[in-house]
Amino acid sequence: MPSTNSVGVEIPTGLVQFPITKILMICCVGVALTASLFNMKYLFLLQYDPFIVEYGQYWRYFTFQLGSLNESDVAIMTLIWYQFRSLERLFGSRKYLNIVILSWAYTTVVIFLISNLLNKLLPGIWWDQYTNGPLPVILCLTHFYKQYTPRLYEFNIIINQPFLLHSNTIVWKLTDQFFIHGLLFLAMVNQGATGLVIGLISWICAILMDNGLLPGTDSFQLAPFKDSWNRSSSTLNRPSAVMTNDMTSEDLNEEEAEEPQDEPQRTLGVQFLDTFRR
Amino acid sequence: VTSQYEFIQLETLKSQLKYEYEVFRELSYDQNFRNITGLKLAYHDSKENPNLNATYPLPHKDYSSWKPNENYMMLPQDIIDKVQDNIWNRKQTLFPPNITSNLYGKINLTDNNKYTKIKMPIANFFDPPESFQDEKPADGEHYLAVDERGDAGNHGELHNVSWSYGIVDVSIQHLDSVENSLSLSPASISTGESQLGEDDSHWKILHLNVNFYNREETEKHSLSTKGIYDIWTGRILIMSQSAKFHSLFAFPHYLANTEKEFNQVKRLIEKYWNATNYAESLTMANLQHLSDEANTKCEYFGFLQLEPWDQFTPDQIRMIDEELKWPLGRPINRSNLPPIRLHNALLYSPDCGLSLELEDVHGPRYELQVRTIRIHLLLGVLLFLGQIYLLLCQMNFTNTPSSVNKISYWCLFMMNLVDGCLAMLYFLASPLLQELYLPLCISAFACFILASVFEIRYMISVYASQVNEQGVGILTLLRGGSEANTVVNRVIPDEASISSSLYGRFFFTLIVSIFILLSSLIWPKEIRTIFEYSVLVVLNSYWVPQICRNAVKGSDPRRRRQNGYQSLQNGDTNCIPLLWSFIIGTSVLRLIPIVYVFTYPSNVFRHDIDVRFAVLLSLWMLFQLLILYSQDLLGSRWFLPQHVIPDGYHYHRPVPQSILMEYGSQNNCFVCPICMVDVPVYVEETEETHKIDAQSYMITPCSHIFHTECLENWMSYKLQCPVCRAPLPPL
Amino acid sequence: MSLSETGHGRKAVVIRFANDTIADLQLDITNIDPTLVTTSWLRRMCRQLKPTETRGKRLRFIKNGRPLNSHSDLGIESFKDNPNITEMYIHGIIGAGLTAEELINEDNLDDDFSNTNENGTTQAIGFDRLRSVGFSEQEIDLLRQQFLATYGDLETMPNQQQRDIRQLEEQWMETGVNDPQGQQFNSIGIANWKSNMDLLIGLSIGSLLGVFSLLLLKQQGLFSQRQKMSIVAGLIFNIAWWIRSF
Amino acid sequence: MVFNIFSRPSQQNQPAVSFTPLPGSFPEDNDNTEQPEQETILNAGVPRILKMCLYIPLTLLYYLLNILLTSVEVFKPIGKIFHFYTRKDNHFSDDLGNQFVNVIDVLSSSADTNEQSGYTFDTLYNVENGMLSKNMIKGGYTDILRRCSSDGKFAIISFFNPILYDPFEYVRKILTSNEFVECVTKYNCVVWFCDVTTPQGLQTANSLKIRQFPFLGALGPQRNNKMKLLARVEGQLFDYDFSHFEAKLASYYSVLVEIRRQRQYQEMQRLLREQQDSRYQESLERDQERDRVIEESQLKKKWLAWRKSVLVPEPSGDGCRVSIRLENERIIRRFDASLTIEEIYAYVALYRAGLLSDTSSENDITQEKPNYEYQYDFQLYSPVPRTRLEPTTVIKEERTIYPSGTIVVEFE
Repeated sequence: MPSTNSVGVEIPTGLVQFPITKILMICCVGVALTASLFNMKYLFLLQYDPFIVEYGQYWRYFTFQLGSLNESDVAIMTLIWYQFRSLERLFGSRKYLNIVILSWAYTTVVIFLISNLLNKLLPGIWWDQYTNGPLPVILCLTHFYKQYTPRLYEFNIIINQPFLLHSNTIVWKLTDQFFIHGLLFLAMVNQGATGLVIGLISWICAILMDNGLLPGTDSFQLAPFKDSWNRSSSTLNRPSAVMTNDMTSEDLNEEEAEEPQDEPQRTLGVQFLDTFRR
Repeated sequence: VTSQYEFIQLETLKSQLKYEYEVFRELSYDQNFRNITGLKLAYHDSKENPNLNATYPLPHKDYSSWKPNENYMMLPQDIIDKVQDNIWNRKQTLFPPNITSNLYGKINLTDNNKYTKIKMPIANFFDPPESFQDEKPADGEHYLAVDERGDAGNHGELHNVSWSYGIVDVSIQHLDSVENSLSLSPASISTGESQLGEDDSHWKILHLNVNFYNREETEKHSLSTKGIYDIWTGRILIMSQSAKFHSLFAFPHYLANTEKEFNQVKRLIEKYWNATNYAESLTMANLQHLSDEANTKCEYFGFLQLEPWDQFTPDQIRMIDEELKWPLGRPINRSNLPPIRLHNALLYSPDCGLSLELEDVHGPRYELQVRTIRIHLLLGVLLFLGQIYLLLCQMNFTNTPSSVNKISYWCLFMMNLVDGCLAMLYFLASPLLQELYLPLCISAFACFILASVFEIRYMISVYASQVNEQGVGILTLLRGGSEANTVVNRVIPDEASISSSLYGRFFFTLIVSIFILLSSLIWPKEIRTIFEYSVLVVLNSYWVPQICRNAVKGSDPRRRRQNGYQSLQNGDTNCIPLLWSFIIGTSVLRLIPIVYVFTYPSNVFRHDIDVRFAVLLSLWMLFQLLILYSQDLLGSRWFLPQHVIPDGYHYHRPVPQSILMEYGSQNNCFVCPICMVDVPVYVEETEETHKIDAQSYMITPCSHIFHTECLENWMSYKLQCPVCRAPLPPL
Repeated sequence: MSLSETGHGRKAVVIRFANDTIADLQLDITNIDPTLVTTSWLRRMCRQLKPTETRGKRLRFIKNGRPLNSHSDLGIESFKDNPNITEMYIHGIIGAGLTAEELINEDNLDDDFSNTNENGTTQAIGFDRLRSVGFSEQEIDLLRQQFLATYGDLETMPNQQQRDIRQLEEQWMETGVNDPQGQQFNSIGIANWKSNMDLLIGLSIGSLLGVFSLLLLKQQGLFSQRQKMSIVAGLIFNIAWWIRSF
Repeated sequence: MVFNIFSRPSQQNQPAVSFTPLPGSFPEDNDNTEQPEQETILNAGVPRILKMCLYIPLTLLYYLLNILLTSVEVFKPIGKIFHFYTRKDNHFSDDLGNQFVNVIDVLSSSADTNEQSGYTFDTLYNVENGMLSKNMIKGGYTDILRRCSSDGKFAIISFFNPILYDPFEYVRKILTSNEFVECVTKYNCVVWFCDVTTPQGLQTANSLKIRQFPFLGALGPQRNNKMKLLARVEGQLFDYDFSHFEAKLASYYSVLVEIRRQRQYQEMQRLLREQQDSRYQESLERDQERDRVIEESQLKKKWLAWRKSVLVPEPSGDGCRVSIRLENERIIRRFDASLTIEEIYAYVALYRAGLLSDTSSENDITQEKPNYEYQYDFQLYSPVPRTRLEPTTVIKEERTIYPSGTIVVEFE
């Protein structure tokens, strides 16, 4: 096996060369933080009853996905965005950005149509509650994730002696993507029943997008991202005298971490104070 | 309750209040007050006989009927007429139900002792026990002597208002929703809104704090009262409450125009009485408070009339109220909400015979006020972030010992002091305003990082590089520093000990300055303003120490630096160490808040406007910047007379014969340890060395000889002698 | 016994050996034609004048940090016509033993060794150059780690594009007299831009996000070591604030 | 019901306590009997309380988890609907070889040619007749590594990502460029392609820490026969010229040559050793052969002696009369009809060995049968209808020689 000894099964850590993921994570946390700072969290609230019916604030359809209201949502979403850096690697930064914007647009329009249709045509049912936060966009991307990243390994969890069931063991088959599945399930359940419904809708939306019914996955290139912003250092024409194997900064971090401490090992407390003193 | 005496005191107060409550319950619209403390006498009675004692029953008083004239009310007739005619309005228009706000305005005294003073007795059981033995408080009551009341100013405010024009600030809180902070009955109204505001649309109980004082703030009167607010007509009646004036029971009579209104208000008072369990929940603190109020203050009636909000429909108003209380994005336009404004208002004191009129009293709704404060705080945070960025650039610019050496420690210290104080103020203020907890946290955090993390780190490096300098400060400069400076090489403390000492010093000065700052708020106005102005001027002259530092360090004018001696003074080690962006940026960032406070009329801190001082301060800052610029342009010592400039340590001087002998080098050359090349030296005694120019070599205090370039290069790294590591005086 | 005693105008090349037990070797080249003075000439003179110390051992020469080989120019002409310098110092290194036939073509041994790393493999830069001078492998690694520890985080200065460590080493070795921005290398840790930015980022994340930043800490590779420390500091600040608000 | 669940484990260890000691076991000495009593009194109080207060929360937790698990179990079938993702995976399970071929087909479908060189992907990399087909190895990543580290060759890996905006960029710009072809031929590198959306592709990409696609990497063997990533080109190309990549290969080439030499040297050493071994082996076999032959001949002799002692003497009367024709002489002898033909074989063998005549060995009495199975080195045939005489058949049944007949001895 190649000398990079760690048989890294999961994708390279850190956010080097993953600009879109970095921006998304920062926005996810930053927007929620500034909204609560300015006490404007209600901008992301979407309820059919008071706002759309009485006040007709249709702009809420555009904002309800931008920020999430409760903090546990922010945490889960940030972790999911971090896990989706493999998508950015697959799509390439610019296409990934376009896909995110496209899926945001499609899910907003679809939810807008469905909710208005439902509430206007069938006066009986009243779909009042909506999710807040980027759940639809994320579930849209989940479809792409599951479609294009294969499963590397599977393992079974066997639980025995559940007294309610007649069969004495339960077998769970999990793949290497179980962490992301867990997070997604948590994100959906966190928003209650509407979370599941909207999740399903956006998932179907993604499937349509993927096989062309909703056009644009390849042609939509409006996002302002220029590829040269994320040019990997390996394509730069550096003078050939440079050493053989150029070290991306991420490796440096790793090197730094493993670098043997030649001076006597500073205790944790001293290290902690040194970050401020020196 | 700590002693038997106090127990009895409390019990008698409770029983008296309960009795009066019973009496109040029997009252009907057309009945006069009977035996309620403070309400026994009407104005007419005392007018006839000014020193009539308030006893019940007065022989010829008609207790069976009630008319709104001076025979029954405690108000003189012209006050009653003025209130009925031009203060309170009758017709029902639209008024905001929720008027929690802080109003500011002007107040002027109409007349001082035109009216007779109604005598109000204070029950004896309020007085504290003279000696330990007596068990029972005395009964009966006593009157404050008239003169006592007249010149009682020295130990309280129980005197007439001696100024005619002043400022008033009224803070209105609704009692139903807010926890009852009145010291009288601490029990919080747990029953919530519905119970008290049962006919919510008509009557509301308020709690008001009215403070009025003259412009010079020498004489201050404060009033914390209950009030009832008639939403239909916008009338607010407030009456002060104390041991000698149980005004709670007088609300229905003085406020109601009709029988129905009387009963509604009466029911409201009863509900309030039961909800707060008024009598039972009294404590010694309340008793003490009531007796202090009675002894030191006048009792006041307040008749306030709000301005109607008739440009809104009722449900719009309700939506506005809901949105302000619990923002959900309903489409109200916050910016053009009218402020709460008192159309006109009158204060009358029955027992001091005072009447004052309030004019142009207005203020934004409480939530709007909080919103503006929040925005100001967050702009403040932006300023701090800007300051952090500039500081980081500056730190990055001067990253060698020699350039850090040129930064003046005190300049940073003053900046650090201001930031530290701000951090502490934010830290202390954060629990005060519950809604603004988060912005205050963030600004305290930003301030704290700026002050205690980055500035201190920078000061540590500055201090570390300057620690081995002998006292070559501005003082030696001014004294014409000619005396030979002895070489004292103290041991150079390492950075860890420096940092701990600096942190200690930083927190100490911080606590002291915070203490002074907070205590200054209580000082009378003119002392406070003088203190404030002087502090501001001092703290804003932080470039002065830098100017002195430049002068001490001495740097060549820019012209010479650019074209001339580039080879000799390598790099830009010899110009002003501060980045120009840092200098201008910091000055602007630190001036903006001060100018805002001094010039913007309706600023958040209610600071009075003094444009002159603001202009003066900015001119002073500009002056400092000009000097700095001139130093950069014309060399840092242009303004010092020639003889004053200490020549510092002369590196280029002839080599004494003794050193030559000691090192025994032939034809008086030394090997320069840095570049291993021979250094011809100038020695007085031997002639042939005379043609060697002394500038080409340097001799250190520890008598080691180097080439000029080599040593200067080395000194830009470290101010230590390369051979024996003795500290070197700067160039 | 510097040259100046033997009267004015004399020029000498002084060979100073690494181990100071051997005295400096003074070669008077006043009247020797500059083109003659080459590395091989120096080596021959050393062998003649110091037979005992140099017999059978490898001889290498260094002039201000650069190893000399057969065709490197010693700058004799400029040295000769510069009035006020009378001596030029060259460091001589007596290396390991050599077999007879290697001794004979020692000069081109220098050449192929030094020039092998000129043309064939890329010209070794940074501390690798020291390998040609006879530094052992661990010494070079130790030097590199030491250099990385002190100036390692210099390379991500705001205005500099990401430069790799060997360029920095090269520049550090070159910083003799003429490096204008010599200041870059003795920067004080406190004033370094990257460390300050790490501190700022870490503190703000730690204190604004509180416990969630712990979760972020768990993801490897997201933060550098210094950022992790400052996140913990921010967290302590956050917890202190929460306690105070009780 | 709860109690019995919990009591079940506790019951198990109860019987041990009241377990009747086995007969003959050591009598429990009395001191440890009192000691437990004290303990029981002491620990009866404390752990009982502890057990009680721990008891309730644990049971609650147990129930909760159980309900949770069973509910998840109930909802399991819903998970089935996501199976259409896994359906896509199954057909990847086929072996890495034709995964490689699939990638080649997809890449060659791009059919855009490089401007300067005029090559298309297909002309170069077609599995059968592509120019560089000999440089390609059909197989997985591990095969490539093994092959390259053993042969000491560069391995050039290219990752193909179908869902990029321009997936064939590297094909157009690098893979079909002149420099690349020269480089591959010059350094005789192994070329390998892989699609990222396959499990193996993803795993390799992760282990090479690739951060952008498409990717072109060069791996070179190291001394400790691991492969090191020498040069990498990832993400979109702007003005990248291939010479940098080649320079890195060149700079590593000397090391490669050295490694190859080392490998050949090792190979040579191995061959040398092998030859030595084989020579040693042969010599070993030869002398084994020799002593086996010697040993065998003794065995044979012993067997024949034994066989002679066991030989049935010639029956006087009615036996079957047989004339045996050897190369140059004839023997006529009678055999007992009930014996097997093996008797005739033995007789002929003894006769040829000349043992029949000497009677000296008559007297060694009971010669036990050496455990050696004698192989007759000749065959007996009956000429008229030419049939081979099986030693195992009984003489009586062999029509051709019973009651009389002739036998021909043929030597193989």
